This record gives sequence, structure tokens and C-alpha cells, in this order.
Amino acid sequence: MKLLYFAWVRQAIGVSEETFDLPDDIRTVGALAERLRARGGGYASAFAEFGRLRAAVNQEHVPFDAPVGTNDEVAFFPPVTGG
Amino acid sequence: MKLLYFAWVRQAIGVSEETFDLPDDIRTVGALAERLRARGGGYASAFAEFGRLRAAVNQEHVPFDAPVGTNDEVAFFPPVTGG
Amino acid sequence: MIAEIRIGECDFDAGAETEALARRCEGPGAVTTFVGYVRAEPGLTSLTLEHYPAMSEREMSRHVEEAARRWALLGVTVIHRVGRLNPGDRIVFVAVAAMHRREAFEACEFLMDYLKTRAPFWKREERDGAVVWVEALNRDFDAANRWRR
Amino acid sequence: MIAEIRIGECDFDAGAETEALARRCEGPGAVTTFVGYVRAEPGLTSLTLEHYPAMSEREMSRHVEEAARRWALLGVTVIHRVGRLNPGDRIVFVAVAAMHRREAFEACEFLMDYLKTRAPFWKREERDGAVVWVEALNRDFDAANRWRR
Repeated sequence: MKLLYFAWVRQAIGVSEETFDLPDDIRTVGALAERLRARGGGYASAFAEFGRLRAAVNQEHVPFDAPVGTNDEVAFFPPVTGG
Repeated sequence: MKLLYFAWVRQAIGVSEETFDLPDDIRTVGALAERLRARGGGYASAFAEFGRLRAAVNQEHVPFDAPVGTNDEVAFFPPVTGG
Repeated sequence: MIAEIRIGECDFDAGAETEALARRCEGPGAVTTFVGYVRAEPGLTSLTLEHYPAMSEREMSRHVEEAARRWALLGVTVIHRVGRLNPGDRIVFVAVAAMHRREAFEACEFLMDYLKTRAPFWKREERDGAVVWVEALNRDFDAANRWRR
Repeated sequence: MIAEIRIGECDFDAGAETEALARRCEGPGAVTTFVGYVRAEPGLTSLTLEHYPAMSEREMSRHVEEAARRWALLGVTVIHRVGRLNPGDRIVFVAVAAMHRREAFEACEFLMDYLKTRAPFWKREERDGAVVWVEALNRDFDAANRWRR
């Protein structure tokens, strides 16, 4: 799967995108976020508070209990501030 | 006093403005409209239905029971349709 | 609050007016504009606007002052054309500059609703060779009444 | 309904876009526009916008489709700039053409409210030499929630 990070999430982690082999036991966006947080370092700080994060799966906004699959593009970012 | 007519009121009467010596017994816009209607001809048709008319005294919208004085500028016209 | 009100036969450039307003206000966050056109309708060949010159600009100034009392505005431009117009021609322009979009949207719609129901302009249409005065619409008065308080 | 959506670093000409939309729609009665600017604030030296390219245009298309389902619209133009901008620069343009002004006003405000809360753009400001990410505002979410049904 492809992971994308934007704004301060990207800055904390230090990369804007990466490829990730989705483990079988991860079935939701929230579980994926927990696994990424467990990497520590920039990931731990980017994923410290899920309430400050939003997610999209395949370019659509989703809640953290939404399912994820192995071929999905998953993005994590702060609440949007365009316009 | 100065009288002004606009849109189909002006067309029915045939003049756009005129000077009028306000009689002592006319104290409101409505009484003035009745007196003009009594002139007959184009005035009778222009002032046939007060419900279709609006008025302004000294460039401000007023209801037909508003007072008029001898130096006022009084305008009669249909509901506005600009914009 | 910087207001500019113009009535006349001249056409206007909506983009240039929008930019001029933004520059006059020195850094607004939001500018909302409205452009009203002569609709292209089958049979409609022209539209002629007359107004009550001594009153129309005063009335529009009163609307702008009322808008400025209700919302935190930085600037307003109102332009209304008179004379003979063709389908597709611009008739009216209202632009409102504010720090935030909500004020700009509300004040712009308020000004249009008031202009439609209180500014002394009258339209007559030439349709299939006949000349007819445009009738005022109840929905315009309903729209204006929303702002009463 | 004719929609045009553009995202990029290029500036836009609000007047030319308004006229282009009106021409494409062949005789709308009303065009409402919104222009958002980088506010001129003490200490603010620049604003940089980033976005999620694969998603931002799709998301804005979804908003335009939703607006077209709710209101009788003739055309919509949405332009959003990205990259580094200075105080006073234009950021965003939304224009809505309709037969009547009410639809044009409501759809334009709806599109801005949705764009502010759902389109994947992020602003960071350079203020007095420090770089800070702009925080989302509760009032923007309240504004967007007004349209829920």
C-alpha cells in the first residue's frame, strides 16, 4: 500500500510518501495509525493524538474506523485549511 | 410642490414631472393621489388602483398615509424592478 | 468603510472593480461579488432601465450604510446601469470586501435584495415587438423581508 | 451544468473568469463570485499552500456535483492556487452562474464552506521569521455543517 503524509504530519515524519506492506492483522485506518505510531521518533510525534489527524483512503475522506486493504492509497494529514 | 411620475405611471399621465399648488385640504400622499385621480383621463388610469402604486416624498419611500407639505417633492411609481 | 456607488449608462469591468475594491481596502480576506445580466430569453430583444435620479443614488447609499451597520465591512462597490441594454449585457454589480467571507456573502446578498425591492429603477422589455413593463416579483419582497428585524 | 476546476500556481483574473463563465452559460441572469486573498496582517510575510494533488481536484469536483444536485445552476468555476503567496495575493476563486441570484449566492457560499473544510489544502504562514501551520477554525466547520441534511 501507499502511504502519504501532508503538512505538519509530513514534516514530523520527514517523508511525504512511502510504500508499506500491510500486515494481515491491520484492517482499519485507526489500526494502521497505531502501528505507525509504534515506530517511534517522528512517527510517534505525528500520530501522538489521533484527534488532531484526518485520513483519506483512495482520495476520499474516511473516519478512523474505515477499512483498509493492501492496494489502498492511505493519506494522513491535519484538518484542512485551504480556501 | 413638485410631482414626478415614473415607468407606466409616467406613460399613462403623459408627463414626467409637473408643478402643483397643494390645496390646504390635502395633507397626505393618499389624499393627493385621490385629487390627481379626479382629474380624469391619463390620471384616472394611472391612479386607478392605489395598491399598484408606490410613493416617495423628498426621495424617501413613504406609505400613502404619510404627510405632504407645500415644498415637498412627491413621486408616484410602480413597485421597483431594478437590479 | 469605503463605499463607491455609480449609476449610469456605462458598462463596467467586474474584475477591475473587484481589484480596485480590494486595493482600496488594503488587504481584505474576502471579496464577494454579484453581477446581474439581461437574461437571454426567446423573444426578448432589449431591456430599458429608467430610474429616479435624485433618489436612486441616495437610496443605494442608505442600503450601504445599513449593511455597514449590520456587518463588519471594509468596502462596498455598487454599480447600476440605466438605458437600453441587450440580452447578455451586464446590468448591476455589487462587491463587498470584508475580513471574513461570511460577512461578505451576507452583506452582498442583503444589498442585492434591498436594491431589487427599494432602489427606484424600472425595467421595460421589448418582447416580440411589444413593449412591456416588468412586474415586481413577490419572491423578491420575500427575499428582502428575510433581513427585517 | 458546465464546471471548470483548476489548481495551480498561476494567478487568475476574476473579471475575465466571470465573463468567460457567463459566456459559456449563454445568458445567465446572475453570477456570484468569491475571491479569497492573503490578508494583510502585521508580521505576516508569506503564506505557502500545499495540497494532495491526486485528491484535491476530485474532492472539488464532488463539491461542485453536490451543488449542482441542490440548486439549479448553469455553470461553476473553481480556481485554487498553491505555492508561495504574499499578503494581498489572490488564493481562491469561486464563481456560480444561475438564472436567479438566490441559487447563485447559496451555491457559491456552499462551495466555499465545503472547500474550506474538505478540500485537501494546507496553509503555513511565515510570521516574524517563524513558520507556523495554520490551524483549522471551528467556525469554518460550523459554517459547513449548516448545509447538512
